[in-house]
Amino acid sequence: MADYRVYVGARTYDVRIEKDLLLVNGDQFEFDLESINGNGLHILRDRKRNIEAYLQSNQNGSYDIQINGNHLSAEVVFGFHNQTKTSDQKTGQIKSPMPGLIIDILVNEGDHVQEGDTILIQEAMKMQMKIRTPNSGTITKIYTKPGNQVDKGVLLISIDPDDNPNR
Amino acid sequence: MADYRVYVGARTYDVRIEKDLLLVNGDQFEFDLESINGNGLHILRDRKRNIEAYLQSNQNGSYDIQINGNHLSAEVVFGFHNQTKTSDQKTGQIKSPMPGLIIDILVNEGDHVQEGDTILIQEAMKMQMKIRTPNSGTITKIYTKPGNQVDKGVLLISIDPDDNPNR
Amino acid sequence: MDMKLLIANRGEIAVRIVRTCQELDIPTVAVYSDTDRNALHTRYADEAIKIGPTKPSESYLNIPALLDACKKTNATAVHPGYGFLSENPKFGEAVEDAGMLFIGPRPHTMSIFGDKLLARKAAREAGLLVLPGPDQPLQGLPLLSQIGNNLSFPVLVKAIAGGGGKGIRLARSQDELADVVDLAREEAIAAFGDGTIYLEPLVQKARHIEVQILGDGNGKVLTFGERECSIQRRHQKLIEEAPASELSPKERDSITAAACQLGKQLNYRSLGTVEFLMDQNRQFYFIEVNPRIQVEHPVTEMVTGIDLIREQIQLALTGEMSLVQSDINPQGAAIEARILAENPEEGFIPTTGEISYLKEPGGPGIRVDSALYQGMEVTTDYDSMLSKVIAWGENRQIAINRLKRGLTEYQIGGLKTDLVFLTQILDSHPYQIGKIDTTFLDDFNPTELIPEETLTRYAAVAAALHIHKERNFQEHKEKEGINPWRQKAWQEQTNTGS
Amino acid sequence: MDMKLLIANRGEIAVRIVRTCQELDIPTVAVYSDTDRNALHTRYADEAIKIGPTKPSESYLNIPALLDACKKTNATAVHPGYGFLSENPKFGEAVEDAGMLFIGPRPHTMSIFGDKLLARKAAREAGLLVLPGPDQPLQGLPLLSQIGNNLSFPVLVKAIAGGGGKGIRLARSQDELADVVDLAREEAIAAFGDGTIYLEPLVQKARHIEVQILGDGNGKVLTFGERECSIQRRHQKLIEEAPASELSPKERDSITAAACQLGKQLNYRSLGTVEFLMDQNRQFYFIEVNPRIQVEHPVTEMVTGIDLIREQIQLALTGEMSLVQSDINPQGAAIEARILAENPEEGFIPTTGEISYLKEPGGPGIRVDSALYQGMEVTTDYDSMLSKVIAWGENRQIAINRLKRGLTEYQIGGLKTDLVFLTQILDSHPYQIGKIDTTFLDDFNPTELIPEETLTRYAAVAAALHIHKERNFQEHKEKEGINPWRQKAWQEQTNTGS
Repeated sequence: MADYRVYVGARTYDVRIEKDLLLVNGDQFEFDLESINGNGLHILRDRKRNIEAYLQSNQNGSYDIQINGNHLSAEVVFGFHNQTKTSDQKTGQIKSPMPGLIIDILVNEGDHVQEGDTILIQEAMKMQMKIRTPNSGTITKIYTKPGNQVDKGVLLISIDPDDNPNR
Repeated sequence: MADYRVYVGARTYDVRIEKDLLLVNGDQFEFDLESINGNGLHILRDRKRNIEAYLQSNQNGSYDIQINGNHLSAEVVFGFHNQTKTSDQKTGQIKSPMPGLIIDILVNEGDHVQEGDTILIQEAMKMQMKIRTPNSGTITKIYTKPGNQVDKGVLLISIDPDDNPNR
Repeated sequence: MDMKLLIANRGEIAVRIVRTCQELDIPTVAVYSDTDRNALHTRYADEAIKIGPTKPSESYLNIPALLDACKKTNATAVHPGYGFLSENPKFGEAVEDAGMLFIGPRPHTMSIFGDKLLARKAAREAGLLVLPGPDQPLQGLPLLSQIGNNLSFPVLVKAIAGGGGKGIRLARSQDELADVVDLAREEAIAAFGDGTIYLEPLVQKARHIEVQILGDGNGKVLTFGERECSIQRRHQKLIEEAPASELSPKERDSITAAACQLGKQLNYRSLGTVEFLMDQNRQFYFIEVNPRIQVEHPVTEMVTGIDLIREQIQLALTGEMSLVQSDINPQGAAIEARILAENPEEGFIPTTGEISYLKEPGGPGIRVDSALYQGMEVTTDYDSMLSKVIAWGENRQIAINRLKRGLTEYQIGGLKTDLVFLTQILDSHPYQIGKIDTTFLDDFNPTELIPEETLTRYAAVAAALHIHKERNFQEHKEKEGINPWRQKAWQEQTNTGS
Repeated sequence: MDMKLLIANRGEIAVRIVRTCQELDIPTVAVYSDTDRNALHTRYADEAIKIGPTKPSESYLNIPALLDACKKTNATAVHPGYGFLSENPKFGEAVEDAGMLFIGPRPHTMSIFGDKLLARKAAREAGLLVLPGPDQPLQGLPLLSQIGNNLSFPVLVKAIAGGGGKGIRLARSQDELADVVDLAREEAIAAFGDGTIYLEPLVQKARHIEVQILGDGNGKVLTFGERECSIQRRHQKLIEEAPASELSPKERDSITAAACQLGKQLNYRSLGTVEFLMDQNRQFYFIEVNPRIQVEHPVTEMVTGIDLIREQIQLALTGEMSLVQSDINPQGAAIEARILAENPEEGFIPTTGEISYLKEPGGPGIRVDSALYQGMEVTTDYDSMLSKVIAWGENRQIAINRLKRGLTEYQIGGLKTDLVFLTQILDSHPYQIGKIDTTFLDDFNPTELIPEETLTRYAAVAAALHIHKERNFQEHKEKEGINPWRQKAWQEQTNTGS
């Protein structure tokens, strides 16, 4: 069993790979990847089709991927518990990176937090994950509470960043 | 400077490679070989043309080569074991042509060998090379054994040539 | 169009059919066996579904598995391609019984042409000239003289279930006959599950000429002209062309008319090819009908400019033909060469290997229908044909020169093919002047295109230089502890230096 | 033929010319710069000779080096291709002075069309309708009203040495004029070594229509019909087609007649293209002549079935045209798409990289003219055009569908190209109904062919699975001490397992 968080453009995918099971943001798929030649061509196979996916892996765990002539860039981090990219740096809005249960909230409205502080703990796929704040600032509002089941992308906490341009 | 004897079908070529000089059976050429992609395609360039040569090297130091759709098979042996006088030949000293692993020794001290017999197999770059004796004679001493990692130019086997002048 | 097409085939013809469907915006389903799981046809199709293990009998010949795949993917139609189940009436029947469209002739028509004796009868009834010989299977071993129908040695012993050049043997004399017949029976049982055989005279130095037809199933039949396929090895076509170079307009009209006549007689539906032999007196004899698309159909497409698969599908879909005879005006000449995983120098034995490098030809007048891809593992599990190169030109000579040029550009690394041999045929004087018949290859000896000494010298230098660079690199590596994965980069440095 | 042809060019057009020569059995010499030492054209040609460093001015634009290469290789003729020296009268002159055949117009003709004002004069004298505006260079900065010739803003500021869409700037108002003129002058000096500029009215929503001609140099001129090249980015053509979809037979006759008239007037020799703009009142205005083979010539070859390069070479060799006008009967429709190393999402900025995987399209009606090969390093040293895909069909719609299909098959690994963008253009309603003009791309916003979420999901899964396999392999390796070179083999094992 292994968990990967993959950032593709603005989107984030949590991919869990078990023996013959593959979960993407909690939904099950039957994907399989196979290298065709030494030159990056792979076949991404699901139940319905064979997709030609051309992969180039860069040193830093990021990938250039071509599918049907479209160029995409994906960044992979191990586990789901890494700094989330789903929150918007500018506005300081912390959103739920995946569907799951709110376990604990470690801050109160009015608190001042430093970039990288863990402010909330969410559980998904029976695994707890720390959500950190991408910027320093003051907690202006908390929109959820422990025990809540939230979907992906739901606004959880908003922060007034110290470097707020609108201020 | 390095000498190679290459067997292609019924033909034999003695190729001597120096810095910017290449001799084939004594005649000078300006060949250059360049790898185009990781898949065996090479450009064999001379003064007049660019030839697409597709190379696959087999474990045993032989090559499958495609030129203009023609399939040829070439076997390369280090050194000319003809009458050209090389120091090896006078003294009957078999030295390691390259750094690598000794895979097998096919003779024992005291054995009598004929010019061109394979007496030792060495491996480098996952390529096995047959080392042949440049002259007929009697194996006087074996200085290495299978499993040894040897540098280039190390004395491996000495032979007392039948035509030993000092005898 | 409201259709979802499952292609019950593999290789270049499956790719070929997908291409037309994409142009018609018809969703496609590819089927594949274990070894084909990454094959080109599975990638180009909109969907791909596994039907079984590598063994054809358990996958591409497995009717239940194919019907199951249709159900799973909600396919509404099936294209059989050529080979495999394409001429099997039971398959067409099963597909239609399952309420799907079968893109091919009616099962009944297929069963007629599946039996060479019934086919002879049908052709004779349609007024076609058929090779002499009895229309019943051979019973026991009578003297040829007793059989009559001016049969004489040498004589062909053919399986009634044969076709496409398979199931044919030659008996030169009465004493040979017994053994040949036994052998032919055994082969026929093994290959077609039916040991019935019959006798047909051997036409000496015959030319193989065939006519492409399309029937609407209600007596309307169009012809797309003829093809010549006289360059054969073991009764298997190697090079095909359109038009047949030596036919007079009168001969052309009569042979195409004969083919249409047979089609009308049977209310023929879909694409079909009526095959003839032309003897040295320029007499045409019917030999068989291939009730399906053929390997060599692209030469007809290139001279007519019409996509035959498209017409076939549209006809199946609408029941109407989108063309009338006057729309079909062949122009120029087209020639196809079959790229085989076979070694002509060793009697066309199959070759195998991984395609480790691939560069296919392009430019004016060249068409490539291929199932090749870099990294493909070529095995002996299926037919040895890998790809086809087709050239069109304003006349035959231009087409020949173009095809030669195209074949020369073709780079298939890691596998012996017939590429050079094909070029040598095109290059030969008899072929260039159109002096060809089905025995062409029997006494053909190729002349080298490049002096052998030049080739071997190049090979020697290439091998020596390669090992030399490897050695230098090896030392370099040990000195500087270079990462072997960077070998190529390093080699290029040294090369630019040299 | 007793000719040895040196091709003073690179890339796909050099390959294109070699192909025709091989079919004509004419020995060829390729020239190359340092970076091009392994380029496709150097391998396909019979000989290859280095002419200098990468910088064009020191290699492909270096006349002495090229003449030297001719001498060294005993070339008897030179083909300039397009771009580089193809429109430089000095080069043609030098080649002919050296006693060789120059495959192109007479130097004198080139110098006329090299000067846009002389070209306008010549066209007007031949009775062609030319855009209003003075036939002299712009002196100083008079008010537009003073210049007369019913010029009005917006107005184009063009370099007389320009051409092929280069050296053109737009001035919207009198106050803008000063700056634009200065800018245009600077650019012209930098690009053509000649800062002379002139004014030409901007034709709103014009269609770019051009006519292919071939002249024998003695007043006989053939036309191969017209092409439409209205899909442009920065005055550079991106998609071209033949015939021009919206011309009436009458309009077609008049525009081709006009082009031939100009050719006759000048005793035009060799291939040439007369370019026109059609305004919204369907009025044709002459803009320029390209005295050379053009990038988009294959669409004309596909509808006429004639190899233009072949006709050009044979004419140069024999002085006689092998065709008469009645031999030229365009049929169906052909469309060309240019594959560029550019990123349309970022204003067509050039992209670079190594082609680490390549699979080019094939099948019916598809032609690929390409200089690509796996392992090729794409740099910004030369033009960004890598390859062209051309599709033919019985009608425009079939050609569009085919080209879309072909572009979808094209796999170029390791480099961003305009492949998807091209497909989106072909897919768009305005293009499909032929509602196109030179401003098409200004207000074109592509619609995704595949939902973005689907693509990103595939990408995410592919990346995760890849890293997952890598990790497993690492562990596997550490456990079993596997040789990393066998990774692929190992992966395949595990995959067949899954």
